[in-house]
Amino acid sequence: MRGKPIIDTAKCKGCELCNDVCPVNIMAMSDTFNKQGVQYAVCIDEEKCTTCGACAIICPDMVIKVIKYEQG
Amino acid sequence: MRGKPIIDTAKCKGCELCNDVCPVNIMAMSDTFNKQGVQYAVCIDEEKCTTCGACAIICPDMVIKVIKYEQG
Amino acid sequence: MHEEIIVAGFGGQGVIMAGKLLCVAAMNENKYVSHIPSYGAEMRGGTANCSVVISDKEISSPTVPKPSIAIVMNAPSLAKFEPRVKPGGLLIYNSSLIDQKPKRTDITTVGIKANDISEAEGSLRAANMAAIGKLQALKPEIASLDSVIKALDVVISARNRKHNDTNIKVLKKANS
Amino acid sequence: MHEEIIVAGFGGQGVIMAGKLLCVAAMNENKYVSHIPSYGAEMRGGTANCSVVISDKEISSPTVPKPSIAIVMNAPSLAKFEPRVKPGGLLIYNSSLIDQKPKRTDITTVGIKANDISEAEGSLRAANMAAIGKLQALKPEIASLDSVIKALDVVISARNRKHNDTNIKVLKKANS
Amino acid sequence: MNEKILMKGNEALGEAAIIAGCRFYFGYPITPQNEVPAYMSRRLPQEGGTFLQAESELAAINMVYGASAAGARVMTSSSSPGISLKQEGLSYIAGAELPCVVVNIMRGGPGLGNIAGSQGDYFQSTRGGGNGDYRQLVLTPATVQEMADLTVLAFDLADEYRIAVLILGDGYLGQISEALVLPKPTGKVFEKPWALTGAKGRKPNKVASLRLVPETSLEELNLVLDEKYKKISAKECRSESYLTEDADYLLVAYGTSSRICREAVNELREEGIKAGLFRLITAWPFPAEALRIASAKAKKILTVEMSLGQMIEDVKLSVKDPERVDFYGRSGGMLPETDEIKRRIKAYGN
Amino acid sequence: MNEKILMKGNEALGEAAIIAGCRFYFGYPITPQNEVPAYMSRRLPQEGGTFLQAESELAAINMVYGASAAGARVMTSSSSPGISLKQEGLSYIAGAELPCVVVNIMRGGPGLGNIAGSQGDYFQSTRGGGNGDYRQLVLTPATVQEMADLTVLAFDLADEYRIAVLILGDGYLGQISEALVLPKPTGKVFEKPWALTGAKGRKPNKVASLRLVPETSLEELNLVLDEKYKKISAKECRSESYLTEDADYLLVAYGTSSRICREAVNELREEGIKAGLFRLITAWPFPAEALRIASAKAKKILTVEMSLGQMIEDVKLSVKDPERVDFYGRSGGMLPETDEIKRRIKAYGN
Amino acid sequence: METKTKDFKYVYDKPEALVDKVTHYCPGCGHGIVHKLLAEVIDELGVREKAIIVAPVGCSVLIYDYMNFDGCEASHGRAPAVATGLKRVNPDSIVVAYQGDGDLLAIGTGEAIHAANRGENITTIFINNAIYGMTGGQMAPTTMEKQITATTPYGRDPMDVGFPIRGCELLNTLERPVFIERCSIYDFKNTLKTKKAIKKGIKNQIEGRGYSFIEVLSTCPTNWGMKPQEAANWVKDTMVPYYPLGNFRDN
Amino acid sequence: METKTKDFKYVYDKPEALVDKVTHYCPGCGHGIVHKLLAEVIDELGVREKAIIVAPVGCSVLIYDYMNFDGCEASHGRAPAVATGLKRVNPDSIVVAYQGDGDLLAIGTGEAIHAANRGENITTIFINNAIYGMTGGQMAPTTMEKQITATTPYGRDPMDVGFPIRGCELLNTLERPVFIERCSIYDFKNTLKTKKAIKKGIKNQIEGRGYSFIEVLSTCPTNWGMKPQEAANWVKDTMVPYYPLGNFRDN
Ligand SMILES: Cc1ncc(C[n+]2csc(CCOP(=O)(O)OP(=O)(O)O)c2C)c(N)n1
Ligand SMILES: Cc1ncc(C[n+]2csc(CCOP(=O)(O)OP(=O)(O)O)c2C)c(N)n1
Ligand code: SF4
Ligand code: SF4
Ligand code: SF4
Ligand code: SF4
Repeated sequence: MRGKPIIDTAKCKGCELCNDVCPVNIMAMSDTFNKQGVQYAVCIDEEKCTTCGACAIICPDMVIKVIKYEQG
Repeated sequence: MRGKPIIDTAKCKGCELCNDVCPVNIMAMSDTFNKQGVQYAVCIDEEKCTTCGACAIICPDMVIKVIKYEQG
Repeated sequence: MHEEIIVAGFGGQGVIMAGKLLCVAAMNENKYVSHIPSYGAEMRGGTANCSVVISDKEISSPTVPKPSIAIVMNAPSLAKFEPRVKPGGLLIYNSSLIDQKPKRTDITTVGIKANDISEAEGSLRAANMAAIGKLQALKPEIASLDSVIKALDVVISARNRKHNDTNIKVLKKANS
Repeated sequence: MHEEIIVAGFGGQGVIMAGKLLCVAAMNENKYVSHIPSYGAEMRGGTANCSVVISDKEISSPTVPKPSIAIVMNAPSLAKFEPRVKPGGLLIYNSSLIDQKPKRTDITTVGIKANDISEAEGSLRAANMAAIGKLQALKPEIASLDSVIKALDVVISARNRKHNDTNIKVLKKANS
Repeated sequence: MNEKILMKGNEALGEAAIIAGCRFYFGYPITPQNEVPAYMSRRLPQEGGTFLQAESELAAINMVYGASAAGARVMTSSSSPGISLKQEGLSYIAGAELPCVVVNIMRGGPGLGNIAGSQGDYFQSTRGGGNGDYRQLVLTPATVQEMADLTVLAFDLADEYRIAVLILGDGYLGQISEALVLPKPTGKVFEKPWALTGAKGRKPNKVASLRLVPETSLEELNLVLDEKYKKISAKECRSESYLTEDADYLLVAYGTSSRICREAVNELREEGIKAGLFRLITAWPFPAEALRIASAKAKKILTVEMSLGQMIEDVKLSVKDPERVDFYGRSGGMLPETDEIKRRIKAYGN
Repeated sequence: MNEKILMKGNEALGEAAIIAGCRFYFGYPITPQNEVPAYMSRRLPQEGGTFLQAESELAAINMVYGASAAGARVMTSSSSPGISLKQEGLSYIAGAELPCVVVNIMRGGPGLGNIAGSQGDYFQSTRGGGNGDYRQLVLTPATVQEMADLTVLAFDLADEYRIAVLILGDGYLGQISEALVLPKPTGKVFEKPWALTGAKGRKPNKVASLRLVPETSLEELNLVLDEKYKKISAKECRSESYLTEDADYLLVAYGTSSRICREAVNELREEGIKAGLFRLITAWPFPAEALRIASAKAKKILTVEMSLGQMIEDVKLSVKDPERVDFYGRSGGMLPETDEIKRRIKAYGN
Repeated sequence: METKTKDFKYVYDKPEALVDKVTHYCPGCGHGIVHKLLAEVIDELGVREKAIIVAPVGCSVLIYDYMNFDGCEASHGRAPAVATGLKRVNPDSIVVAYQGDGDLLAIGTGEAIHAANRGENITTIFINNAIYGMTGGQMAPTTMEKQITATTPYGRDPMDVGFPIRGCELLNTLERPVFIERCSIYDFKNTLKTKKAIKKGIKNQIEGRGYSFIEVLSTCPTNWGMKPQEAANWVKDTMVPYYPLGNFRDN
Repeated sequence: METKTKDFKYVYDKPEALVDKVTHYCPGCGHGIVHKLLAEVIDELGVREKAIIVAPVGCSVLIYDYMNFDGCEASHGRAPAVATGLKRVNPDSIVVAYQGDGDLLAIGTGEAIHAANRGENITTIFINNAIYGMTGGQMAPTTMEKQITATTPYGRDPMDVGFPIRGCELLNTLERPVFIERCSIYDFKNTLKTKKAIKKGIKNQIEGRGYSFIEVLSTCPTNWGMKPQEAANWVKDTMVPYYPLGNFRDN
């Protein structure tokens, strides 16, 4: 695992833009609702995350941070 | 005499534009003042008038009309 | 009969429309009605609500600082409006989305699984109808179910009228 | 001493400046002064005038509906202001440009060939000085000739101060 | 058809304008009156009329000026900040004596404020926020029915007096839906020989407020206007007196706050307190005479406004013994409360 | 140096602004105040300041807004129609509580009217022609000396109260030249911790009038403003009472018309008629208390305006027995006449 | 124009659309020339009885007093909006918005651009005299670099207040205008071209083709502090190089 | 941006210049993306303590609540004038005028053009979402042909109300702007380009080079009645062909 998105699900508005932008298709929407009443973004396969940051950059709501594990 | 400018001297503001525009240099300014207190345009040689209308068209104050005598 | 009603919920839950539905139904039974939407911030997001007054007499103030009836479709609305309901009043809450029970004991509180009922009838967007259906059952003097159903044709835009069958089903389901 | 003065003429005749000259001269002799130009139509052409008050006492109204002194530099100004002069007042008119004589007999009327005097001193633009010179001679209590001459340096812009020698000559000529 | 329909205030106003023969609307979006342009953009083309969204409120009011000069019945609508931008145009309209209807669905101020209903623009409307001596007729509806009825009236008044008629509502009135019986056209016809329709067979017409030469001509215009304003003041005051004859306590209000006052009066009466309500229907001309009568017996007069006190000046200027006049207002888009009104009235009792 | 110089009102005002530390001027040409921008364009660069001719009055007032938000002493000037265009901006300035000085050298209206001096914008200035509940301080000079002195005062008042101060002159005051002793800087220093100077070592500052959330916050702002306005009303009323103690007849006026009134008072006194003059120096706050005192013994109060009657409302609202208040006004840029004032006063005698 | 009488005809006569009175313009002012051209065109196209002149606020504020047809005042800069209102109500009328450079390119920038962009079926005559005439010679958006005016006493500094704005080029970015041309009245030949452009602009309107814009480089001898002929030369020598004459669009 | 901790670093972290709170924007609204880009750039250039954001009236009216630096409200359309005032007083501050299409190209046309023409040393971010968002979806000057909005219920008719106005092209006729670029946030790649353009715009200001204008083709899913991704696609498919992306000027 190189890294992963850290998702502040409470802030997610459920726009799904991160889902579409992810080059390895690991972003999806939850089945349940958050406090804002929407289905929020989840990462369904962190292993595949390339840490490209696309989801974070496209997210209009600063929901996603992306971390990269230090090599060694 | 082909024609001539007819000058409503009372209306003339003395801008001298007609003097400069006349191709045969027959427009000049009077020595005396009109009611508006300015030296007004006069035609100093009607014989030479080509009836080109330049003085009339350039006059900002509709002072000049130009007539052309009927041939015969 | 004089009821001062708040219908409140998320932006997309159709609470403004639900209020209008009550108005048209009652108006056609010759009652006086008024409806003010919260038009809130000049921007998107957040909650929506409307203030409805239905009365036998001419309506003076159309504002509803203290509702005799509140319909709350989500948790934030419950939090906001429960305290305002007049003692002896009625609170209908959408128990599909609201986990906590209302706390007040000096008013009648009725939960209804509005989303569940709506979904059961095949629509994700008719939860408001469930709430109205319930209200009609509890306060039939506002308007008859028949009037409410007839009002659907006035209140729902032509484009969405195709959903009226479902709407009616949900209304009736919650009403019974 | 309290004089209410109108100076009037064509736009280019320097009547506004003439009024200012009187003001500065009198102010420097510790009189109260006020000067209002006619700023007429928000556009070009036509006549100009200014209302000047010079007084030993503080000036209340700076307007001059009925001048005690009028200086008129052209015919239209004579027509306009002659009737307004206070009985017993003074009217100075530019007889270089005005052919008709003033008609009133209850005021003092004085003609001065302002343009001629100016031209004689080598300038086409100092007719206003001739009028002021005449006024000073007739009403020395307004300000001394010396004060008027000193005021020239304040009132005339740096660019035009080179003409002041001529101005002074015209002033003196008309004054004598 | 006398059928009742449920209609929003803003839309009732729009439909009423069409009923009154208005075929030209120029406006710029602003909450809480957006339903007016939206409605007009849908309906006017159906009626062969013209809806045009202007690039700004300034452009809108000047399009109104042009359309009115051409002889049309024309309307614009906006809300507080947008109305501020129209002040120069309104002053020109007054000077050129052009008829038009201008709707202000007031919101909280000053500045951007918020979009809740307010009555903070009373001064601006009744005293003229633009330059110079002028007045405009100000109608103050209190119900959706009046939003419609007064709109029809507004067009007739505008044409009759060649004046801008303001419909001064608050955000709540724009947004509220109530039962409405659509008004009927009045059928009145107004000749407009001054309109700019082309100088065919007549001298050229000129529409302008500039009065440069002779020096006195602007004063002449001012006096003509003043005469007109006096005539309007004499003839067009409108108000409603509710339970005022025997009122010990008189409430004075207009628009949405007047409805809250009416509620308070009803409740006070139930408690045996003789309260009454004087409600403006025209804010200018201010119905001073009617108020003097309505307030004759009142021990106290409580002015209730959705502002920090503007109409109160007209109340004081109108009544005898202005010391009787008191004030209760809420601002920033807040509404006065029935209970607080009752509390105040009861406090006078002692 | 206490030397007297002959100076035009508009230029005296400009120089006084520079003396008061104003280094930013934004404006747009309009007669009869064109000498102000012309003067500032020449002088400000000499003082290291900025003169900028804006593309319009709207731009100008919003540049003033920005410059004030940045902490500067800033001024704009215009005349009636241009001031109408600034109404939205002034409402925003009130809401954001920004200090600035705004000069209105009034001309004849309504509309384009003409360029002669007038007092037709009294309502607009004192009641706010923009949207919402707000006030602005209004100073009314009557001489060139006051054009200068009140300008210096205006900048201090603006900073002290974070408010727009209007200098309300008429065209005659702009154009008149009189002897002037240049005022001295007051040396007062005002901290502006709210100014937008960059969030270095502090929390970000925000300058705004929008109050959306929570619902009550705009009302809070309104109440804060109201408090401020009350304080100003209590502390900043200014007026001059001339021979009022024993006056049977009181004239009330401001600006150029007050000078004509003073003349009339002098002449009436010479004839043994006890006339007096109450002259406003602030139009808002209106010096009601001082007027009440000055008018105590008056049988008649004659309001004299270069308008068809605006200040008269404040006079009536202030004095006891407002039936005593009468009106004489000229409009369209015309001046009241001493003789007519005297005639009226004498007519009361019978 | 050729009115016949017994033994002579008029080569140049007063157009019917012009009122016979002395204007308030300064001697040699370009406004007078353009007024006359407009009146001639209105006559020649026979639309005097349908024409409405919308006057700006500027020296030409009284143009409606000189035109022998209907006229309408507009507040400063808003002539395009007023013209829009007039035209939309009576599409058959011929509406001419006559504006100065302060009016059209400073305070009225928005209205000018949006009326052009909507393609209102009107004709705009834009008098560019590089200064505010009426108010006594302040900087206009079109004032030339280094030009001294009442509000640029040290000369217009483009690094402070920008370069002069070119109206034709600005409007030429929009889709709807059908005719955009810059001309001048600095000499006889160009004056005739100006008349031709105005005629085209009015013709377009008669034919319902849409928005026409004619910019006329004009003179303000008074505020430029020049004699009229000097002013004309200044147009040619100083303005024309920056404001190129010619047609920008003729659809 | 690469904040190190014990065993990982942030590839993407919240910029300091952004306030950590939930915005009022609708789900998927382009404003949120651009806000973030701006905040990143402000951080990266180290000018947070000098920056002033001038908010428009439009959906982004509260942008000053989301930016962790000084902020100023402007009345509708007047942000360029307010920014001018701010900048002229404190030339060291970094002033960003953020405006919507109604704000900048309708009511504020004049202020936008004149601030650009003066070459004010400010940065303008122009959000073109082809509609009035805040007021509920009325026609904007940039609304596409045939687009249905609250005030064009029958679709925008260019023969009645004109074609959409192109902001970059309009300003590109002026001399003083140093940087004019149109970009978009409809996908990841373009979002990065947008950030680069904003960065260039702020850098120009830091270096005192003058006026920069960055137009961002953005989305208004709510008023377009589309899901956010559909809206992004609509930008690409409908807007970009009419509003070509790219740099217009980089002096
Ligand atoms: C709202 C408003 N602002 C300013 C003015 C003052 N004003 C009158 S004409 C004018 C500009 C004149 O210049 P321009 O448009 O170039 O026309 P010109 O006089 O040169 O023909 C100005 C600023 C006004 N009357 N109204
Ligand atoms: C003077 C004025 N006019 C109108 C409004 C109403 N208004 C608020 S935002 C807005 C337009 C918003 O559109 P845009 O600038 O495109 O920004 P968006 O909301 O799409 O981001 C309007 C017309 C106002 N607040 N003030
Ligand atoms: S982009 Fe952001 S707001 Fe949208 S779904 Fe993903 S995390 Fe949620
Ligand atoms: S052009 Fe006309 S106004 Fe000028 S000098 Fe000749 S006749 Fe006189
Ligand atoms: S000031 Fe200039 S534009 Fe105006 S009339 Fe005189 S010369 Fe013509
Ligand atoms: S209305 Fe449109 S622009 Fe406004 S927040 Fe919602 S999506 Fe964004």
